[in-house]
Amino acid sequence: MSDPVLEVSGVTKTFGALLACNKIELDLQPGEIHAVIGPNGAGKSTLIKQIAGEQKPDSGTFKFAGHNIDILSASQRARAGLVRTFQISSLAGEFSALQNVMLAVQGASAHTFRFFKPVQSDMSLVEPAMEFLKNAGLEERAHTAASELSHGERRQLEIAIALAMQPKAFMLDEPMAGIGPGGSKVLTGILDQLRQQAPILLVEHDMDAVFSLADRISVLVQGRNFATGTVAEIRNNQAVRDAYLGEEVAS
Amino acid sequence: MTLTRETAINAVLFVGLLIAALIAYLLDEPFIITMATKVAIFSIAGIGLNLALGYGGLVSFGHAAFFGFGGYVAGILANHALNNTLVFSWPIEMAGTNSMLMIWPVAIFLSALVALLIGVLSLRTSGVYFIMITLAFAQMIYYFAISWPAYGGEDGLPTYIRNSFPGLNTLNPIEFFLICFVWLGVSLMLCSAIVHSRFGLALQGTRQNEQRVTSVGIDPFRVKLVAFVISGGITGLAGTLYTDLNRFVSPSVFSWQTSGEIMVFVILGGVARLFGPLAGAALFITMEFTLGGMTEHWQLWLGLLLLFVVLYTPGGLIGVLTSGRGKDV
Amino acid sequence: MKKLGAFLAGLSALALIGTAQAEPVKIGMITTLSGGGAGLGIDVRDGFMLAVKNSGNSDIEVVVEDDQRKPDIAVQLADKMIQSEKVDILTGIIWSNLAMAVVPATTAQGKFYLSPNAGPSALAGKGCHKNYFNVAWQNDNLHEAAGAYANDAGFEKSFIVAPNYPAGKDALTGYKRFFKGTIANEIYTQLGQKDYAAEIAQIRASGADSVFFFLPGGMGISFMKQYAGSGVDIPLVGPAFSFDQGILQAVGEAALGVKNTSQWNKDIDNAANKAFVAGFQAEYGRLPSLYASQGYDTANLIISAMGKASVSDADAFRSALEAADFDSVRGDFKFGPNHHPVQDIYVREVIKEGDVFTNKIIAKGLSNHSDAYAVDCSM
Amino acid sequence: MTFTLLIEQILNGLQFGVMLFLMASGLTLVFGVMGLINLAHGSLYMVGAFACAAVATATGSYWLGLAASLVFAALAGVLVELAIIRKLYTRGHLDQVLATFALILVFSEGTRWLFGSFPLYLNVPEILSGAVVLPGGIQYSLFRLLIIAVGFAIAGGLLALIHKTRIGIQIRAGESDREMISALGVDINKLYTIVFALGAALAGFAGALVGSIQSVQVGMGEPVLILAFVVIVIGGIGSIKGALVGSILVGVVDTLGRFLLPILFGAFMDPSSATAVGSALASMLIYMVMAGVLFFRPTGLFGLNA
Repeated sequence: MSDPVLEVSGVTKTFGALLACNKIELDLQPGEIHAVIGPNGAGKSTLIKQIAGEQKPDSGTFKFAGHNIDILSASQRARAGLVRTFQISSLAGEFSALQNVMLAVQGASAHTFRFFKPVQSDMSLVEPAMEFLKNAGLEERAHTAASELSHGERRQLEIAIALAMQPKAFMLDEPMAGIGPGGSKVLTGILDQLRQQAPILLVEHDMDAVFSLADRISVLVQGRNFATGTVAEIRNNQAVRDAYLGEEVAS
Repeated sequence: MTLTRETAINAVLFVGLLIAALIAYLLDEPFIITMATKVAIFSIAGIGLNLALGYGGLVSFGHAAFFGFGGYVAGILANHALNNTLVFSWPIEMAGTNSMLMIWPVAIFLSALVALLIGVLSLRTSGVYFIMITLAFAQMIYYFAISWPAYGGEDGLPTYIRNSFPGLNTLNPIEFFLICFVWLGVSLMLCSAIVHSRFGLALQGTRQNEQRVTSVGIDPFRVKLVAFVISGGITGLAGTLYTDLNRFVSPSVFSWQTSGEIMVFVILGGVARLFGPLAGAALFITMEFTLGGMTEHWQLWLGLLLLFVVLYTPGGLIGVLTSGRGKDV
Repeated sequence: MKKLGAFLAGLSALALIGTAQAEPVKIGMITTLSGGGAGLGIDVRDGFMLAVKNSGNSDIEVVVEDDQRKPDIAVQLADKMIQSEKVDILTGIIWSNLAMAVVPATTAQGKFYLSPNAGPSALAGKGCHKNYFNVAWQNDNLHEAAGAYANDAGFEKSFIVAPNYPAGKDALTGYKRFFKGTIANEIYTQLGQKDYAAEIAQIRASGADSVFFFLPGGMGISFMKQYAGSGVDIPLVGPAFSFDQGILQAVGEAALGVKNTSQWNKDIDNAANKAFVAGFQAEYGRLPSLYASQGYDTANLIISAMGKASVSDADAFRSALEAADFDSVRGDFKFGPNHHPVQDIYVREVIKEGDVFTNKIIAKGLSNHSDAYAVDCSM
Repeated sequence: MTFTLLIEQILNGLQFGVMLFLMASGLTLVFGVMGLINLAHGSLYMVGAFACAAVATATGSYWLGLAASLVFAALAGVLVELAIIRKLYTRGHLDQVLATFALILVFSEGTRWLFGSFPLYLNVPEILSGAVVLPGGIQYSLFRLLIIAVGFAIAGGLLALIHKTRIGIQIRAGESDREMISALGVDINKLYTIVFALGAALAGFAGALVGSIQSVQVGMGEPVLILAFVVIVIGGIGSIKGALVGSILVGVVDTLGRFLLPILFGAFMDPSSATAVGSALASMLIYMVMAGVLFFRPTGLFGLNA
């Protein structure tokens, strides 16, 4: 294996008496889709929040692109290329599609505290943003408010934004939440577009999608990383079946 | 800026204020000039607040703290200049001054500094909690100002004359109006530039969706803090001008009613509209003085008028005039 | 033809007035007519207008405006009256902090200011001005009289209370200036405070033989009601502000028997006062207050000066004001060198007349009393 | 300072606290259930006080006055809710602030028009006035003691109402999930009106009780309103329990601060400036407490997420 893009080592997090994460070890290799699954309350969301920098672990460290990122804030991690995307209602609704992407280009460029030059004529923002929109097929809708876009268009906008962040890794937290049937097809489309750019850490409930798309899978149970392996390894792991997957995978 | 209906209305408002003052000058009605000056000053304060409240979604109920701070800087410096005493003698000797060119930078700097302190402590909260914690800080300063005897306590601090500006007689109403009017123009331009800049994009993004801004690599706390500091500085400047208008400053500038009034101007005119504060202040102050002259119970009528505006004209005055929906904050 | 006739008649009428009187005087009155403190402003205005009406002098024009008890509004109204209305004299302010805002701005523009109520120490001493006259009292006066009364009554240990603002500090200073006993405790309350349980508990525990308090308006109503309900029976002394006709009804039984100091009361025995009290009741259907008497005296002072000099001759008009040649409802009235009153201050007791709570004079607190700041004043 | 004096001051703090609770509970319910910032809550307090004073004077019965305070404040609440407040639920907080600010002007000036500019007479009835002697030789005002008892009784009743009754369940459901209570088949408009009227009645009742020992005058509601907001923010918006704890905290801290701080400063200053500095600090104290609470708990002591 080559050097991992993201490395989680020994991460522990407690909320009062509740042990949400228990010495979790995890890594993300270049080019792969690594899915994290587990029952509700297994600590998936808590783990993602800690990687993103929204919560601080009690102990343990995160390495990203070869550097320790423990002291970086959430926004600094995002700027470093650790891109978290497809959160619930994650667009700036009043902004146009273009402004949403411009904000991402601006964030990645790390030059926010400029007060006088109008952004509309700031070609170092507008041009790349238009390029990303074009690639996402939203050129026509550049000046439409994000809140007025269709569901499909919003997903495309999310992709444009994620790509505009000059990502080195993606984190997707339940991108299918609320989509309903046919979700795995949509997810396949999204992942195909993103994986060309960077590896993906995916948290997802939909088992069919996970097993058909992921390269590797980690199973969290009660805050512990119960098992990590390829799809086949996990499918055939008796302990995982007993603990969690049960009939669902067997069928 | 394209020539939209809103731009046209803005121009009419801005030029209208100037023309009103000039006509009053020709008709020798200095009080109308004073009222126009008051409109200009409260518009500046409102522009400051609008930056935080309208564009940043930071509903501050404590902007009286900055308005009052600017006001007291002008009052204290002028008072020391009048009595020829030192403001403080350690670590360096600081004498009073009655030059506006000296007072303005000091007032803007100190108000912004106060905004920085209050902002660092308040911006951890949001929503109603933010409204109330900013109010709490303003109230602390208010009670301090009332009971601190050095600068007059609740009696306030007269400066007797206006501070001076090279080449102008500031006691002449029209000349002082022009100073305030120029500052109004500068504040509007500054606000417009900020709103349309990279920072403005981040600020408005933060108002709509803080998580999104974080996830594209921008720290929303810093964005909000910087906006709050600029906002405090602009409102502080308005405070110094208000001291000069009245030749007097008292703790009532720190009261929650002052915060409320500035907020009412902004909402009345239209939240997150560049010229909203000007429209709101102009309507409110005109009503206050015309109704006040007509009936003892003018506050009742003013209240009913405000109710009508808020219930039937969403988007504030500018919103009505451009017949557009207001922006929800 | 008819129109022309009316026009000519009007002209001749104007001409008649022109010859009958030296010069009309325009007076600007800025006072508090809305919000919580409106009662005081309304009394000053009503007293003032009664005197103007009684004088039958048609050369007086009065412009009245509401300051909302806000200093900044008061200054702006003063500018309006001086610059746009071109008034000759300003008057009407109730509150010290508003007076501090308006008086310097007015005298700096060469106009006269006659205070019907507020008398902050800053304007009586070094900050005095030749065009500023106070027709009511210097702020400390009534408190000084209360101190003097406490000596006469044999009190030896006083517990003293006032709000934490300059007028409150002046009040306690004024009381201590004359009171010869010891101070059991000195408490500053929050301005606008309405609950005095904590202070009353301290009074109960203090072992004082008297309580002096300066809590104007609603603060005083609350204090007295709570004091009466607390079972503490240490005698109270205060200045008239908490016992004025306007709020006494709201205090009710709780105020009965309390001694307070005032330069005026409705039972002062002179013709001017009798005419004032009767006239006020006839005109407005209520008993006049201290504030009404001050407004009435202020108007009469102006009218007396108008008879002697033209307001456009500032020096002559000022001398006419200094002479104070009018029948004050207080009896003898004259100005000291700092244009503040030299007058008797009485001790009153709250009584019930029929259904109405009011005051009667029981003693004289101080005779021909001036103020402590006059020596600092040089005009 | 004696021990009995300290106990008496703590009682005073409690009494102040339960009064604040009557104001704060309505405010926090209205905010929690309807998401409405109601600046005019202080006006309802004033309406209660004026109704009580007017009726008590006219009929000679203090008890009728108290009943009138509940009725008139609730009535004013219902009227205002139906005519104006109802239109504001879907609006942003800023529109609510402006509209209810306007309502303050209308209520204050309207009351002054009706009742004149002078304070009204309202006093504690004969049988409740005077002091009682508590165990330990503490003399304490009977009426204040009753206020404490009534306040705690109402607090208990409200907590029971919220947690035990059907309407309480609906109210709590309204706080957490608006769609759910429509799904439950509850008439949401009626529920809102009831909650608003309940809050108004409590405020009016507080106004009448406080007016009996303080003064009944225009503008009496706003200072209390600011304190009530401080209370609900400290306690956590929407939480009745938070309002109760916040009220007692503010009441006791404020009372003891006014009492103890001047004594504290007296230890190393001359008495005159010690009392001035001490009381200046005391008036800032509750705001400091609030800022401190929010600094460590940005949604108050018992608050959910804002």
